[in-house]
Amino acid sequence: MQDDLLSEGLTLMTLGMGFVFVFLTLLVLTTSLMSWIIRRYFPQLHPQPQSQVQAQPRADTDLATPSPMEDTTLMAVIGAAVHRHRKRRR
Amino acid sequence: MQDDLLSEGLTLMTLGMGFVFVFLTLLVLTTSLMSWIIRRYFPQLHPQPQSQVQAQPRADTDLATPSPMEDTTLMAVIGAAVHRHRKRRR
Amino acid sequence: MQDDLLSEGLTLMTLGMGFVFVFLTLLVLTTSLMSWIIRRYFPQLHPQPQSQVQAQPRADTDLATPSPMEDTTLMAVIGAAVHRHRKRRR
Amino acid sequence: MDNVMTLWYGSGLYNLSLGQAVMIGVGLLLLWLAMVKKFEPLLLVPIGFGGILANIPEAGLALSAAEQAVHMGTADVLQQMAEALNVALPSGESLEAWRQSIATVLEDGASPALTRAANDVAMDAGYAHGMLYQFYRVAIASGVAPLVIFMGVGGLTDFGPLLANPRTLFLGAAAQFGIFATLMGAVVLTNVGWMDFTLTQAAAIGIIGGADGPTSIYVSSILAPELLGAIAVASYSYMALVPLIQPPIMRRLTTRRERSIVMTQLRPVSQREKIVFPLMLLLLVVLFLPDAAPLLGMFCFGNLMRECGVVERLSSTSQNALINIVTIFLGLSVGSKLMADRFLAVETLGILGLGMVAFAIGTACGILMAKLLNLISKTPINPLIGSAGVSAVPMAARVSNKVGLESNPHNFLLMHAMGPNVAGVIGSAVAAGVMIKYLG
Amino acid sequence: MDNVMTLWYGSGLYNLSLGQAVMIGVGLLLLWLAMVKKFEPLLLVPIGFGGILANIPEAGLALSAAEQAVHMGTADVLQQMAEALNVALPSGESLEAWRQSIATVLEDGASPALTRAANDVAMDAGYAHGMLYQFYRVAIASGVAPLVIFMGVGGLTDFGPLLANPRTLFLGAAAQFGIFATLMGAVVLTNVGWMDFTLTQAAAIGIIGGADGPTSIYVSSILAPELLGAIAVASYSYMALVPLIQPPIMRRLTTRRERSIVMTQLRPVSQREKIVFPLMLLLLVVLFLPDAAPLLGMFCFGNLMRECGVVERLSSTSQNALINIVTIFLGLSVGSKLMADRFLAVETLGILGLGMVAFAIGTACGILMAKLLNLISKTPINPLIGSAGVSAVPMAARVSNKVGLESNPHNFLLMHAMGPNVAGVIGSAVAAGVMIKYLG
Amino acid sequence: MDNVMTLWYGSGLYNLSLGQAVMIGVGLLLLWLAMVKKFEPLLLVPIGFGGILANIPEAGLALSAAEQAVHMGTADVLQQMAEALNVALPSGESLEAWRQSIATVLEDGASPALTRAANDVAMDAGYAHGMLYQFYRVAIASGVAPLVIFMGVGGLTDFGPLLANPRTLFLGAAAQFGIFATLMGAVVLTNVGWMDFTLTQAAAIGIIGGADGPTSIYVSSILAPELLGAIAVASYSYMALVPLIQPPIMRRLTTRRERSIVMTQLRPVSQREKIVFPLMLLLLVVLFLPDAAPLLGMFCFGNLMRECGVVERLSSTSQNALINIVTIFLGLSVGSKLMADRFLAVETLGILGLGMVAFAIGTACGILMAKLLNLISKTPINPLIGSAGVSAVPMAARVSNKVGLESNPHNFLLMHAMGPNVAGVIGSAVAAGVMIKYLG
Ligand code: NA
Ligand code: NA
Ligand code: NA
Repeated sequence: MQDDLLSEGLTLMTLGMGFVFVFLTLLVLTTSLMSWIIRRYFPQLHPQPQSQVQAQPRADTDLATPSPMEDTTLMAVIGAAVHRHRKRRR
Repeated sequence: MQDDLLSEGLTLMTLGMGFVFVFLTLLVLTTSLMSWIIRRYFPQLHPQPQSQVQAQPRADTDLATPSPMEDTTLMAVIGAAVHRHRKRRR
Repeated sequence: MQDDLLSEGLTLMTLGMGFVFVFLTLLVLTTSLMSWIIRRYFPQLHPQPQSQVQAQPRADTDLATPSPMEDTTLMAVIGAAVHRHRKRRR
Repeated sequence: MDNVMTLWYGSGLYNLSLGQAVMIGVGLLLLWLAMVKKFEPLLLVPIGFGGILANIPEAGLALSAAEQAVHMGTADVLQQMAEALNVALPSGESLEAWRQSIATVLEDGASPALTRAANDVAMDAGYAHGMLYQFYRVAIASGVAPLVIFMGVGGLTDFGPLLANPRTLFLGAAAQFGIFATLMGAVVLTNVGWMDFTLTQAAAIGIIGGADGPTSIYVSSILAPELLGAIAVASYSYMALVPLIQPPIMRRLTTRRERSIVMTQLRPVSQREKIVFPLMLLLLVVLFLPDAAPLLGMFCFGNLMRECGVVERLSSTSQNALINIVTIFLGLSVGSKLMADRFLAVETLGILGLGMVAFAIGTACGILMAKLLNLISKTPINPLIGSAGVSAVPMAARVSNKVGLESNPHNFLLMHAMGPNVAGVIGSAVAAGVMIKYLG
Repeated sequence: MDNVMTLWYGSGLYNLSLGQAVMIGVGLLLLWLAMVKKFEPLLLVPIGFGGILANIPEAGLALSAAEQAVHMGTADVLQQMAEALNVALPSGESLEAWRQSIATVLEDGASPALTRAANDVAMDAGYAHGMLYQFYRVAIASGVAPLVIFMGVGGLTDFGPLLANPRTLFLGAAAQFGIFATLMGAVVLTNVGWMDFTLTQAAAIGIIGGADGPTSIYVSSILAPELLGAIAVASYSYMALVPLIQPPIMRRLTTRRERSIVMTQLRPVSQREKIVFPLMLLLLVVLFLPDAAPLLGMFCFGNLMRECGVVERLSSTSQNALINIVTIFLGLSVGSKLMADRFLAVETLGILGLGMVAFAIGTACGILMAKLLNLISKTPINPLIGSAGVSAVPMAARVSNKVGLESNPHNFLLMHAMGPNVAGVIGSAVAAGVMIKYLG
Repeated sequence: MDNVMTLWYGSGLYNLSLGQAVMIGVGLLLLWLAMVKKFEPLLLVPIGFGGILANIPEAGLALSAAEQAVHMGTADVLQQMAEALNVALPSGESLEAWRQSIATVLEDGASPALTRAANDVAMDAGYAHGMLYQFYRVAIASGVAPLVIFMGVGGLTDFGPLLANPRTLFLGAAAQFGIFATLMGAVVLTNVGWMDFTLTQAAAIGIIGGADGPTSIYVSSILAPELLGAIAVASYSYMALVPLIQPPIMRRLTTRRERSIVMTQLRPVSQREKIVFPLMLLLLVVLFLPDAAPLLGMFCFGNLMRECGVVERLSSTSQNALINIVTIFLGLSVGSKLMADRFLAVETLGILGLGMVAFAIGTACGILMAKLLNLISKTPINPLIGSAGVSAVPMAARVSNKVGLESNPHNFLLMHAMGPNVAGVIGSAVAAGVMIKYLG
């Protein structure tokens, strides 16, 4: 029984580690292929220069053209909050 | 059987469309009456001039007199966020 | 039966009120002891001067050193909101 | 033509009972109090609206599938349900009598297994749980919503003034006498024969005197769910009436000189004390009153998240998005208990009356305790802050401040009154724990 | 080696059916429409992604424990399940035939008690409810998610333009003819023999013509859950196509002169009118159409919270955090209904086709009604705002504005079109109530 | 007087067992680590607090109704429960023995139907599910909370660095050897006779080596719920200890020259690549490892919402309000598994020890793999970024950066280390999928 456990553990280890490597190798290959295809055939005119600073400009763009119903409330709340905040700071 | 389905469909169409019209007609009547009563007997001194821009002033007023417990945290979070944001922009 | 109810009610009142007092007395004692120990043996160098204004500085400090992953999105959203808000106000 | 009549027979106008019409009026009244009179609008707007929804004829929004089947099912469905519930339906009687006898069994608390069987039958016959019924099950019957709100309240609470002056805890203790006096009031009303409350119901009614919405709802969801609607409405209404109820009592029980007492400036309280306090309170609960653990546990948890300074994200959400979401559903769920046939009973009047008395007694006891403390201690306490011991945070503390300013326009009692104010929250939760211990 | 084969036999590649591959393609198509073509991305991104997840072979994310056990269980498990469901398994037949007969019973709606028993057996055998199945149960089967979204929509709705010009309610009423015409379309298709819809299914399909996502989902979750995936996809896709579908119809049905009509400036509407309106609408629902109470009740509640000005906290959360959270889970749950074996049927094509027709007819009727009003009334109405009566807020109103500007570049119809636009929301909810009354 | 004694016999002090006292101490220790030592406070504050709540004597916050009835019920209730569970209660034995035998049946997993029957009996006798038990059922037993958190984590993840240098995925793969080494460690400890783990439990313990909180909780909720408390505590504690555990190993396994390797600047990555990547990863999961679909599916969904740029509303909520709400309840629910009688076992020590080993081995393997890649490829990789492959985002990447700066103060490795760091998240989820495939 105990040795069974040991051998089952070994099997699971081999298999699991093997599968992790196979899967991630596949991912490396498909990712590289995908990047190559996109950079070759579907380049963007203005790629974003750095990956970390990217959240901000996108959010900017996104919020710059919202449907009018969606953002008025948020704007109102934040606007009022900022307004009061400034007053208080003075 | 099939003709039953057809006639049931027709009934449902007539009835449904009829009811929608009756209901909305009622709504037109009661709304007009309500507006008339309010404008006649309960006028507000400063009606809001335009309906779209209205979300903002109301939010302003509302946030201008909150109970002290409610808004300090929100203010603190937004305040700090705005503060950091400005610094970063410089 | 009815008198039972009355006597049970009286018991519950005595007991409940008694327990509330015992518990809160205990709380007064332990709180005083705790405060004494902390002020005596673990004093903070810069105690916060007033309890109400305290939410804000703490939030400030806390947000001043967040993990980079956590706050970029929030910052972006608020930043963009503030930005648009100012524009609109002009 | 038959079809048009179906619409008419299924319309609200055809089916509206007098009770439902009255309750819709009550719902509109609550909305008016909330919107125009600013009575605790965060709760009374959802409660009032939920109350209207619960009384829409034929919609059954506040009923379980089984209850709807009982009210509207055919003879066949009724027989199946009776079978599922082990109820004998005398064959000679009318359909209405059948409905009555099944409804009685369902309401008087069939066992969970039988209730489930009845719901199974009803769902199989095409009925579904009403929307408000589902909200009630998830938010209140589970006990979760009041506890989550209490967590948020913990996050909104600053124990600084209490820590600077721990004696004010005694004021919070004394004001809880309102709870037990109300309990006795309910018992006496029953003894006299005017009302018919059990001891358990009396205890649930008493908690109104705690002036603490979530505590009231939590306790009555455990001890007397059938009275929850009236208790919650009374609780929030009277909290809103604090500025009217308290000042006359405060003025009658104090001299002008007492009202002018200037209290010593509160010492600054370190963050360490504020972090240790909720943990210490929790340990006392662990050691002495495990039955208060859900309420005070969540309260302390919310406060610890606020004070510890390392989980600002969580604390902020618990005080904003989370508490708001839960408040919406809690309010609608409470509204589901404003159904005409359950709310419109003479007991509701008793509850409303007793609640008013509870507030008055709690206010008085807080003030008298402050005067007693002045007798046995040197550091003076302005007795006006005693009334804040009923909790009703932060309204009661503001009332203390306002009445104090009348006598001495430079004497700001607000921060001093915050101590007994939050002590009152702890006191009611302790009283609630004792009630649940004995009767739960 | 056996173990490696286990991995292979359990892999998606080995088990992928053609239908699943197609549906994964459909999911990607929906994502493309949402992300690149900006088709209602808030809903179509979660729906598309959920659709892919639901079609992952062997993962069973959209299946209950019992359904998974039926698809993958051993003979032993199947026998236990058959016993729990009272299904006779002919001993001579293949395992596949057994699966088939049990699956049929489960899908065709075994009673709640039997379904529970089957799930018990499956869980005892180690199966668990799939993730998407759980989302669906909590969000849609309970009816809660569409209602909560409707509450948020109420909070985002401004009834000002409607109150300034109540006649536009007639436009919103007329445009609902799209709903009933579609219903008739589905009935006719069945009569001709091309499709096979019941009256109930036809009604659920018709609601697509209401151009209102949450209403469509709510109605089909009650009337025809088996078609919910197709109906929701059609509903949101066509709402996004409004700028393409409507303009040609609008131009064909109006003269240049009609399109140039300048409407009189809307009068200012007081806050009081805005507060009373949702309550008045609710009372009409109470009196005349209790079956629309969940939908219109929550809608009015959200709007009242917005307008009353005393619960800004709750209103803001219901329009932001709450509606966003619910939208995520609603979308994924709808995606769970895009499973290949249920979605890839000729009926889906019928639904997509009928949905398109519904929008066209609704648009036309709104315009024609506006022309009719012009005949019988003095105050002129630009017929272009009639098309906004289909709802699809605020897209349809913007389309009215845009087409109006083509004829007269100084004629801004947007605010005028918002009246029929929100009237269309009310109109579809009323139509939904009638459908549920008769067929629910 | 009897009543006073009731209070005393029901108090925590009278009933506190040594184990509970110890566990309350453990809870305080976790809070101290979180608040003072800043060990993953977002999780350890709720876990620690939940741990205290779970060990309050007599409160039964972490117990189901049935479990409470077993611990506190009368002989009569016990007999009913035994009947419901088909347990024979030998008539000669003590009440304590009866409790023991029923408790054993309940804990060892009675079938769902029997458990429900037992809960029915308990509820009928007045017991209710404890608060933490309910949180656990909804948040963890359903599997939902870790998945929703994973969705939020996906939204917080930037795959840019990984896409710029896909080879770093190999580092993330290698570091997962910590998982399987730990599994073997647990198996060997059992073989030697020091502990007693099943293969399933060993696998759940191994996942600690993945350094990924939600993944650990998700896997152990499926494979070994009885160990969930210890596994989650170990997982989050060691993630916080990464800055202490990793540097010595990193220094020992690398030469100064290797640590000074300057890596080539990462190329800019287009938004299109970032949008396609999560979809591509999802398709690979669909094709090769359906069992990882819940985890990686939600992760990819969160990331797609972030990158696609059209659902900013939803993405923002999933990264803020939603993840915060779920974190609070996930933490409290994990705390419910810190009950003394289950946590205070020698196995917990084994788990804590093995977890430490897992992190060390994972770190080492990541570094060695980086050195191997340097042997077979021209583009140089600084082996210090290999240690980031254990995930523990973003702590491990910061450690790589910091150790790198020691050797070359101008060599910023942070962005390079983010590649293996997020690869480690994918790697552990894949490993989790394999475990669930074989043992789930
Ligand atoms: Na109180
Ligand atoms: Na519509
Ligand atoms: Na990992």
